Amino acid sequence: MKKVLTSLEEAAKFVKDGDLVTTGGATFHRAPMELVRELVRQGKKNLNLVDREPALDFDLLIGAGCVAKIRAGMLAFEVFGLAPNFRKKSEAGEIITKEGACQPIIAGFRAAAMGLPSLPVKGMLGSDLLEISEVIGGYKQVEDPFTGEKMIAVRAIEPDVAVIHVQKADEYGNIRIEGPVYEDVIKAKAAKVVVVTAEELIPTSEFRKMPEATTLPHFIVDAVVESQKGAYPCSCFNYYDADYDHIKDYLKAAAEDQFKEYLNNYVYGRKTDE
Amino acid sequence: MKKVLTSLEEAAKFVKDGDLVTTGGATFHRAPMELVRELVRQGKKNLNLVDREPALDFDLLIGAGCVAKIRAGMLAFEVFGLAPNFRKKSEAGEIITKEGACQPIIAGFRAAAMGLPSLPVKGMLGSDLLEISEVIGGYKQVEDPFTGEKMIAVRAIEPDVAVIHVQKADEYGNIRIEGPVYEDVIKAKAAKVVVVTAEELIPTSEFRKMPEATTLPHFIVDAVVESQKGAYPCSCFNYYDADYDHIKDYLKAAAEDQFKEYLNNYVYGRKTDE
Amino acid sequence: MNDTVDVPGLMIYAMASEIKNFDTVLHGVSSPLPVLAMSVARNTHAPDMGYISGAEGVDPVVDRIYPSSFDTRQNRNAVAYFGLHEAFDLAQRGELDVMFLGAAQIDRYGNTNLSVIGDIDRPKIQLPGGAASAFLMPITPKVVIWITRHSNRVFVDKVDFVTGQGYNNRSEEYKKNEVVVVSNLGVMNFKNPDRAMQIQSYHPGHTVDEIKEKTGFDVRVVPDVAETPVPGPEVIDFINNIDPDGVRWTEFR
Amino acid sequence: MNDTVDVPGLMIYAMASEIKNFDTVLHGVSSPLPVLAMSVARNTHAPDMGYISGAEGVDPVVDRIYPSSFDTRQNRNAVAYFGLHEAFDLAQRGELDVMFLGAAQIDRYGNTNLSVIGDIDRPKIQLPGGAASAFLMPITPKVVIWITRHSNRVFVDKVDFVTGQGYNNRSEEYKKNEVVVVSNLGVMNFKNPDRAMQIQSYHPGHTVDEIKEKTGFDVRVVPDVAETPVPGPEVIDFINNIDPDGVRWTEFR
Repeated sequence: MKKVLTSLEEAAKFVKDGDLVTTGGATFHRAPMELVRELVRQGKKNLNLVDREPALDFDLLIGAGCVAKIRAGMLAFEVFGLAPNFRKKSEAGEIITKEGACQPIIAGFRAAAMGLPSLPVKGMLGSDLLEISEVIGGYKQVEDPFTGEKMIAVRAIEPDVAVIHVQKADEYGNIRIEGPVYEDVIKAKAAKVVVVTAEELIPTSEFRKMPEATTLPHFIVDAVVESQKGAYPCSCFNYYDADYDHIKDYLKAAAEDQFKEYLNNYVYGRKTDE
Repeated sequence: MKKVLTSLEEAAKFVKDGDLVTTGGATFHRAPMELVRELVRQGKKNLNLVDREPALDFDLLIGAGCVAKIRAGMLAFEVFGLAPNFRKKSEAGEIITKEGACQPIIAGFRAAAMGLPSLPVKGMLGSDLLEISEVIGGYKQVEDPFTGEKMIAVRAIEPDVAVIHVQKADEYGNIRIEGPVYEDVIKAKAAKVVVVTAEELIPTSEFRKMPEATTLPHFIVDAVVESQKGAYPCSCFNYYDADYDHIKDYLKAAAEDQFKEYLNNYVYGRKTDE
Repeated sequence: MNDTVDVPGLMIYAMASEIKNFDTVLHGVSSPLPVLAMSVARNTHAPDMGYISGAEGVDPVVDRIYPSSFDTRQNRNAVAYFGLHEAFDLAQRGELDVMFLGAAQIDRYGNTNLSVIGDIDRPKIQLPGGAASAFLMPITPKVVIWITRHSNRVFVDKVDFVTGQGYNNRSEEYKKNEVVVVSNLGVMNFKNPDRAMQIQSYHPGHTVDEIKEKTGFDVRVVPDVAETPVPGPEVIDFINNIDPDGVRWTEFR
Repeated sequence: MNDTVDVPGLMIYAMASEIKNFDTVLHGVSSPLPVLAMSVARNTHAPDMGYISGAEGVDPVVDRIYPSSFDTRQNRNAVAYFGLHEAFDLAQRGELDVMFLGAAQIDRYGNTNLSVIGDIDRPKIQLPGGAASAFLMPITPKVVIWITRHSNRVFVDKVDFVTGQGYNNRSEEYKKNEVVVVSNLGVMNFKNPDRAMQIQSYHPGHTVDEIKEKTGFDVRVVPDVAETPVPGPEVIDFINNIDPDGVRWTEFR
């Protein structure tokens, strides 16, 4: 079944207000930025975001007022410091922050990917993160049925939509990720709907030439759209590096109360640094 | 650390009498046959074998008297029918057969690979396989701590040794499997010791040229030895196909009480069909 | 009986008919008939199906089958690899639509035995084992059981051992999932409130009475029972082309 | 103080010294010092270590570091990719030997806070989050905490929030695992029966008294406390070569 769409507009419509959404990539690498910008342009509301270590993608959605809740292992801008909109809105109580930890978030995605209601993880015991489990949701102390070992069961995290940017896709939804994969395969399998933006659409015959390079087969994917520089200013391995100068400009705009101008320039106005 | 060995003899010594052993591949494909033959030559005893769908490798070890117990989802010779030595010794009560099912065996390996004491699976309920759990070991009915869903927890299966035949390896234990991987990655991560036989030893520089093709990094692997045609008469993708005629000869030898002759010819005598 | 259509051809066509377009379908080990049925389906009414080979290739061009259903030559031109553990995850998510399973014995509620004839602790006949049956039987939306030797030693009143769970051994949730049995004599389903086996169609050259006689329990008959549809010559040609060695006949010997 | 060795160089060398040859080591996000420490170790005393980059490359040739510790250019010439979920599985199996973690606050038992200053429900300062801390702190054989601003606002009597578990918040089993703190003033460990923080060494140009003064609790001192070993010029050259932009200084500003 052909799943290729002709526009980002269509692709972004798979995300509904209030949805639980996760994004591919990690920090400044292979985040689906162009689709994130389209979500902002479409004025999505009350999104519930979850990821292991997001950065710009989540902070932009938060800054643009699209987000109600966030759950992440860490949300920061690497050595550049705290995520500005996340920090601002979290401290102002305008978004609900449910801090997780990387492994439970991965385990929650994995449980959903495996079709299990939950999955236990080690570690975690003794952290105050467990004491705020009413806020976090989805943690319970359990004992292994065989060994009695105390562990934390993490409830499955099944996103309504996973949005993933990849290097190559065909019109049926077969996709190829080059370089690090992060949790993208797990997220795609966990999510109800998988929306893929791709640097390049390539013929299916190219997939048939090297099936070992295929990251996900078509039956996992729901929609595909071409999006050149779709991760910009994040990196896309084999295509372009992260634009750290742009990221610094973003931080400056957020710090100097010029975030609306940033949005006008780079999101609504679709200006690029190129 | 260089992990390359100069002989199969050394590699086979990683397997001790009484060990819980699993082998890579599935049915007639990429089974580590040459190392299996070496285990027979070294007269291993009381091995405890576990795998999802083994075939010739397990049946040969059983026929040669190396095996005390076996746990498999299915042990047969594809369209050629039942596994002759397995059937004979099982019906004679000379080996203990602990029939599992593919998914619980995979789940047991996965639990060990993930460092978890057990992992739940769906299905299974209502099968008599659960009623022989005293024999099988390692099943317990559990309820999910969040949803209450009844599932079967499978105890982790941590083999003492996983023996895996691959296409390419370097002297440090980086390995590349071409084509289907089966549960080989899971088994290797689950096992205490991983012994790899490889069609070819290639320089590490070749791995560095295409890290995306590396199946397992060196820190998972304990020993590597070159073994050309190491899967024969099973197939090794990109190198050779299964020799179904040889497999039929094996069946004939077992059926006509000429199995000792087969062992003399093809195992002790190292005769090949080539 | 149509001269040009042999029993494997009839069974393969009936099995292929159970696949709908867009279904995601898996076959397992020792499965020449399922491999051929999946290939027929994909080349006829289900071009958009997700074809997951037991040999791990996705949507391969199967131009030849071999004595092993895991033969990697059956992965030729696959678009991807997809491991069995990944396919099983799909099944646990309810997203594996159709699976083909075998049986050495089957009863009126669809319980299957692939484990032992006689006692499990000291088997009279050690069977090969159930493979995926105990896992996939209850949870898969549609399971197609193929049986090449329909007799009252196979279709029994009570299986010696329940490997795969029939409807009387399932939770309510899983009773809604479908089981279809395709034998060398006809096609049986369980689409009635009791979830008891009933004859849906008899193959050309066979009759309802013959099937009843060769079934070791009181098998029901659907009111509109009919002859099993016969594949056209193009389907038979297709099968002959990819199985010139007659691997599909092995299970009938 | 040795003129040629700056504080990042000292810290990197001290962190590298915590890695033994054959160790399997992982770094996470926002980790220029750990990336440099791992590279130093591999190029000096630990050539056989398993180097798992947060960017997923195994044993890459790190010829340059970047503002993001996940920058894929840091995977150059890797022998393999190894995902974080795979590295975490290793950790659950007890086979990840060393991990580097940060902290905004730390107390005498090694509890770390990366979550909030103030109240969790209405934070005064929303911190970035603990990432892998709560998971890896207890179960990893050795955790190295690096802190670039040693003061009594960071080394506190009681952390506002326990993100990573100190010894008083661990089961007996995990109390045997080691925590080492490398700050801009010295190196601290917990190798005493109480598992309480003690000064192991002070960096050149600093003193035990200074560290005590800048620590918000009664930090102990090991009897054989000494000056932190200083790296040779070849180590400093190595660091300068792969960090010409001075990314390592970012955390000190």
